[in-house]
Amino acid sequence: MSLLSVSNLRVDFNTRNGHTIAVNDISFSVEKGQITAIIGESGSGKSVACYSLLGLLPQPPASIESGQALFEGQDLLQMSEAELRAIRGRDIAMIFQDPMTCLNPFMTIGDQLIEPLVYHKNLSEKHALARAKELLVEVGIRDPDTTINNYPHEFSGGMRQRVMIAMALINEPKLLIADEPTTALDVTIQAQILKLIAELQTKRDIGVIFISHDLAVVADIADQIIVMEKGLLVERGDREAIFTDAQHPYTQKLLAAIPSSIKEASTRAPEPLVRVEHLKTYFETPSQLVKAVDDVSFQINKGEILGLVGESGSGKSTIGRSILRLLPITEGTVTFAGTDVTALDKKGLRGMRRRMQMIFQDPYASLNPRMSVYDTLAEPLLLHGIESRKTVEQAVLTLMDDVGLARAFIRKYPHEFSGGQRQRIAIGRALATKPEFIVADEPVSALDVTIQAQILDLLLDLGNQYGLTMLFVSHDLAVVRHIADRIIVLYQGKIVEEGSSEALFTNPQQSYTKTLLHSIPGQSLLAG
Amino acid sequence: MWRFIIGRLLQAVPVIFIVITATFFLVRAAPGGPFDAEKAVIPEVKAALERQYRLDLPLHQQYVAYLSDLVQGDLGPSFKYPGRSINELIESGLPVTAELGAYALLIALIIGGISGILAALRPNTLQDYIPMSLAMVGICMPTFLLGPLLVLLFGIELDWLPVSGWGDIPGDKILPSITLGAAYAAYVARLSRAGMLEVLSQDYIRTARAKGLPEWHVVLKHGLRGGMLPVVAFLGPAFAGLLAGSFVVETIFQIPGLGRFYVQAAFNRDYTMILGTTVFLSTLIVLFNLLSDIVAAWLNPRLRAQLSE
Amino acid sequence: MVKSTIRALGVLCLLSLAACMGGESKVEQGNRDGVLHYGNGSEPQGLDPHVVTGVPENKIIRTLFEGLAVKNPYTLEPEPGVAERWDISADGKQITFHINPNARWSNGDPVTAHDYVWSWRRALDPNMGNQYAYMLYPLVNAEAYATGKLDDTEKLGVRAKNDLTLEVTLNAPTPYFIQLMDHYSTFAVHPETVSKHGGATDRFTPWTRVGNIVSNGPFVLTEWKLNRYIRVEKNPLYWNADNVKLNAVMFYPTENLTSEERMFRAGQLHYTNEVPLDKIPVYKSMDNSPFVQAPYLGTYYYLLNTEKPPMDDVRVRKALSMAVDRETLVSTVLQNAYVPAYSITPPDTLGYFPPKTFSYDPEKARQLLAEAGYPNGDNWPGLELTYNTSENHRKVAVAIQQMWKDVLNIEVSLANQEWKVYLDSVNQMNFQIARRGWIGDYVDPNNFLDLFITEGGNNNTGYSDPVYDEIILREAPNAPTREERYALFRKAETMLMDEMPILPIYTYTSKHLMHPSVKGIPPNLMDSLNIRYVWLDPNETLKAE
Amino acid sequence: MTDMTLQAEKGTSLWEDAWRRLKKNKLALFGLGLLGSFVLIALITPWIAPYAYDAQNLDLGATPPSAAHWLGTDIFGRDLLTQIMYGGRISLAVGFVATAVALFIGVSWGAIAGYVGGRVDAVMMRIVDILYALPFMIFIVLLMVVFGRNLLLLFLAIGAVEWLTMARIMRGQVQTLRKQEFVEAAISLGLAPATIIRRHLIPNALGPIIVYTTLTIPSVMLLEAFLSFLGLGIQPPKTSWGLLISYGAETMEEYPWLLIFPGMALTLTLFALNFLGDGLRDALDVRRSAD
Repeated sequence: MSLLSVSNLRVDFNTRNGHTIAVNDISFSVEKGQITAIIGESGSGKSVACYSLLGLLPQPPASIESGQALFEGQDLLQMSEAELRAIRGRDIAMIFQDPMTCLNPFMTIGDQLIEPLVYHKNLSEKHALARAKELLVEVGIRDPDTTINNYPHEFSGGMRQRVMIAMALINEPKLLIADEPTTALDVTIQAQILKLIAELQTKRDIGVIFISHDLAVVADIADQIIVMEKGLLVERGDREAIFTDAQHPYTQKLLAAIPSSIKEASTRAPEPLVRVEHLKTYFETPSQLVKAVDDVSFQINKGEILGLVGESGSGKSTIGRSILRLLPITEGTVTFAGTDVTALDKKGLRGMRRRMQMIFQDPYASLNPRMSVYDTLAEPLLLHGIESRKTVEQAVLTLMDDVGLARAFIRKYPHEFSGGQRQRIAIGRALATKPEFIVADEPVSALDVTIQAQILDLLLDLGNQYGLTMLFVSHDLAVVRHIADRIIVLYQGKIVEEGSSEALFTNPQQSYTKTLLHSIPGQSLLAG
Repeated sequence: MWRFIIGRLLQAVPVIFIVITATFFLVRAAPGGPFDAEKAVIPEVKAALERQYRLDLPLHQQYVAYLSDLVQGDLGPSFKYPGRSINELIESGLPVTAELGAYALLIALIIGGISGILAALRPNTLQDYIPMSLAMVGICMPTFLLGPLLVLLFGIELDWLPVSGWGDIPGDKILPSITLGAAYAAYVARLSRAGMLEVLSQDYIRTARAKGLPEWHVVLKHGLRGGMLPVVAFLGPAFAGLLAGSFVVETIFQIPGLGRFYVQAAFNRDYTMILGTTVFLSTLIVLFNLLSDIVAAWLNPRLRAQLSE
Repeated sequence: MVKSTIRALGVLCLLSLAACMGGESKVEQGNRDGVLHYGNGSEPQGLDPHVVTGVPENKIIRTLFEGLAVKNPYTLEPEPGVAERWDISADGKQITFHINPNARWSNGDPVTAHDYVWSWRRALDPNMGNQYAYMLYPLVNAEAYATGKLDDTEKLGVRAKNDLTLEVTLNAPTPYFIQLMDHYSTFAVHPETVSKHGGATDRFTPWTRVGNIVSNGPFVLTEWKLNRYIRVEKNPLYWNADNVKLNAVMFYPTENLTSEERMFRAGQLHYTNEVPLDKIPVYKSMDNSPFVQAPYLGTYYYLLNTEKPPMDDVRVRKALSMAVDRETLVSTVLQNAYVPAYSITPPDTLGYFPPKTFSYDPEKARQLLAEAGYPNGDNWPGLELTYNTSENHRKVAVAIQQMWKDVLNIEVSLANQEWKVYLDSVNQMNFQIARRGWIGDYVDPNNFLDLFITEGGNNNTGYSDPVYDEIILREAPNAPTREERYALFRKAETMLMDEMPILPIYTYTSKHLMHPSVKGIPPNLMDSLNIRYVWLDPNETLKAE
Repeated sequence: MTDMTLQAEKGTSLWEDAWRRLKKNKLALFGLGLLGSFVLIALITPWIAPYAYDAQNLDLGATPPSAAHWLGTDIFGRDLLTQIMYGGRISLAVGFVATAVALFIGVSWGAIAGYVGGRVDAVMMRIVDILYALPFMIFIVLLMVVFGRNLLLLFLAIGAVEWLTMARIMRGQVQTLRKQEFVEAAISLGLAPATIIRRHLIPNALGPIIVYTTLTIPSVMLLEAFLSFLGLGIQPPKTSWGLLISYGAETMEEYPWLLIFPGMALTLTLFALNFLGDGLRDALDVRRSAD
């Protein structure tokens, strides 16, 4: 009998803005000793389904219309709050997406770890602490005696996720639900966490539900895969079946969206537009001097897309912001089309701003929520005198066409758009001043896989159409391979390797580049 | 920790210095002197009085003399109470006002805090509207109205509580503390409601719930520390403001505190008392702002690390 | 857990409430132990008779010190104090005081004439800054010494013939001089104690602190808690100790009228300093009411600045005065707490009754105003009435402003000024009409009429009439009998009121709430308390109202 | 985030959007209605007031509510309803204008200090500390002496005290907003700091500004009462709610209506202000209302 069998589960949301069906009559089952992946884009209802099982959805807006969820013979949906609470944290445990905010910043990890033990099994604190230390070792955290008394902010993202996993497993649960546990992590750390989950699953022979929006991530570890779209369960099957001959068109669309092609080397003669020489950008923190960018030199040729790849803390964003003078530079020079940008005064810099623009990572934070699409796009046009009061409306409309936004949305506000549409607005704003050079700082990493593909294609088309030169910053090698002509690999503020994307991917020289390439998820299934 | 504290204190010295200088000359610019009285004072007598208090010296000399005394901690003689020094008057008034302020803040914290948390648990329901409406009444009801009302009800009609004095008769501290504390309870209620709502929407609360912990455990153990941060930030400046604001309550309940000196000094042009209370108040404001920053930092482990270098 | 804390808190509150219900009130305790609980208005500035100025200080100092002569509370006539008897010379310029041999200081030293000579020199010493120095000006050369023109103290009109006889020589016969002996600025202080704690004329010496102070009155200072209370206990060494019935007196600084009244009702006070205006009708309607009221030696009037138009025209001044219906004002807005006044000197000041030169006459007022060039108020230049912030002044000003509008159809604006700013405006004469109240220092018309002599310090009206000055400064003091003196004063006051430089409004009254158990505090014109006469009858209680 | 079906052709501007959400909040509407009626009454008082505001009737004195005088009369026999209406004119004027003064100075001061940061910020904040500590009484007396006596002085005096806290709140808001990416984007567009503050920072700090405004208005009205009571504000026979309450409190036992009715007028206005304030804050808080 399967560990968990859910039948015709239906969950609705009625908020002030109207009534929506989040989960529309789905049924699935999870076997003990197996990893079941649930794949779907944002808004597909994958998280809502799992949360509703444990009563973690706030009832006023959400309401469970129908369905049954048998866990070891008991129907979770009929249980009272007290009975559900007894199961949560003891038999069913959860891990969440963003390690930065999922641990209580005001309590030591030791206190947070022993809570389920003390509460559910009323162990004494001494025993609970001992048990917690064993778990920390098991999830790969060195010298638990000191780290147990540290606070969450003293750990890196990866380390915190390990603590979360330890917290979930401390009560030997039978079912572990992981809601996008690696999305917020760097690719190398993501690989380690995926390996850890797989090992723990087999060692403890527990059932795991792995929720994700990225098929590639689950390619290596999932035994069974469920695909959901807009609240419906569109396909179900084991790993080989899904990846080799997917039936449902939506699954096929997901597979196609995984960037796998390598961009062929461009044939244009190298004519330098931006040259960076011995760039150093240091930050003064109360505790110590952080050398974010440590003596980096490179050049970007006209019409070329240069990929800047590195993990968090490698200084890739800092370089982008230093070139645009959004950050004070400690040392080194940046020349743009012959003029030395670092020496420009305030007025000179403002004139230069027109020719260099930036696209940001988080679509929700890079647009002013209080300004409509029209205001956001018209502001740069009017500021630099490209358009006059009368002609600006028409220019905005053409810009919207360029980035693929329906003209009807001209008066709408950012909160009325999806992530992908917002990024299109941000791109439109960057193009408004007809710049020659654009820094794209992780423009797609916050988007769903299918939307990601559309935005990348848009950037490529606009690049060709306007002859743009672009610095594409990302931690996702697969994406960079798809879009960049040349790639620079960064590690802790220094350049590790530089070369065309084709050369870099076929025979990487440095060991760090090799480990990076090796940890790209989903390699085993996909041909080279 | 000490580097941070000393740094802030050093920063405070110029502030207090400027406050003293500004007050010193501001006071003398106001019309009417300390010795004007309804019965016109004979010029010779007035000259003698001014000589006694060194007011006949040119202004800048007076200023230098005052500062040199201040450095030694001597706030000078009182004009209104000959034979008594300002230090003595403040020492007599301060403990009472501080005690009144402390009780008022305690009440504000207990009543304000509890109603704020209850309101945050079920927002936009009766459990939210009742405490918040009461808080609103607390804000709009002036002390010079709430005090007499309480005295009328509890002091005279029900005769449960004494109506004046401080510490002479048991229970005479209850009404004044409630009167002064009410307005602050209202502010604390609003702040703690906002703080708790903000915290309860955080991810780590969801993690705590996922661990199957009971609701009150989640709210109090996990939510409280973060939720109360805005209240702590408010307490610092509030306590200093409380001292100056306690005058009305001290008059209504005949409490021998500092508030009465503070305002009467202005009306009597009691220069040394005005300067004395101002110096005292500005130091308190600086100290309490620093204190609330330290407590807020201590509460938040991330900031605590920065502090300890 | 949250629910249980709220329940615990509730129980705590109830417990503390029960603890203080009931219990014996201070008044009942006081009646049993002979301790008077006295509401004294405000915290006294100090207890040095030659430094302080206010009324609250006066009440306390007169329990600790005693003058050569003391006022009888019933008749206000002088009685023997430190001096057993005194003889006045035929020409009225020489007074000899015979000091009571049993008079003692609280540390046992006998009180001698030398103490008085030393003390009066200290009171008049220019460095002392004693604002009541002018009380001793009738003394020969006193004014010259106090204003620094003379520094040889030997020439002062006071000499100790021997330990027990004090000879005083005056510039001119001063019938009210004996009364002055009851004013604390003429009290003696203990020279050794004052010198021990610092310079004779140094204001900052702690000689008046508990433990240091040496006094010669019926009580001694035992406790002084700033802004809480002052406790004085019976002085066994006082020469008249066996006639003193009270064991102790507690003075409370009752700043806020309304709180003081509540303390009285809650049984925490025997006697209140004042009574809130709006409570008077309530207390008057009670039978066996604790409310006591008596005329008080003080007049509330408006200063009219005769130098500034339109106030320079006497007809305008008279019109304004006649347009004020004082009877209605006092009976309605002021709850009959005062007595309408038509002159500066209060009625029955030791037998002197002031002339009444005008009364409320709207018709004549309009006619006078028309004559002055403002018929029915047109082309009226406007007028500003200045007063200092107080509930009472506001009520009077608003009522009179309205009366002038109704009767004379003229606009008068009100300027409510903060205390010191108001004093400054009055002293610099930059006002048109200003509120002023004058409380008598001694019971004699001279104390009111000498205000308006040309160089009078408190004139502030610009009124100056040499004939008036002549009467007040020379003729009246030399009048042989009291009747002739009063006749001269009446003539002067009629002259004054014909010129109308001031607009008298009402005569003050002293108002107190007195617990029925308090005996020996008769209402008198000076509202003066002679603690020796006071005693408490325990079986008198306040009927539950 | 469910993909909401796209709305009608015409988008909604910020204010229309906020108004649509506000209309749904019944309490806020009640607040707006009440406030609107009070302001309306205040504006047309001279024409609809039953009695002249200074018509005294000394013989009548203080009488409880009666047919002739719906809310009773004060100790001068003046109609209390008329006093409250005229008092409302001044209290509301003081409340709104003084708060506007405090808002204007506080917001710009806080925004500049928060945006520029570094030493400039430290100096500006120290100035705020100094003003906090100055003895407020003497400061007011001086203002009165220098400016003489009129309502302008009253607004200036109150404004000069209330903007300090606003500056602190605004500085906190700007410091957090400044780290947001849309501000970095604005900088990279080449906008001048002043434009960035005006167009990008202030509109996004509307929530806390509004909440604080609804807290300032009551304290400003009460401050006005305290000043007038001390003789530094409104001169009789003009009056304000604050003054009426402080007179009423003196004679509360004998003439309770002199306290209750002005007290109710003030409390109702403040209730209305706060329901409206909370409603507006939720309406303008775009993030929360989007789910």
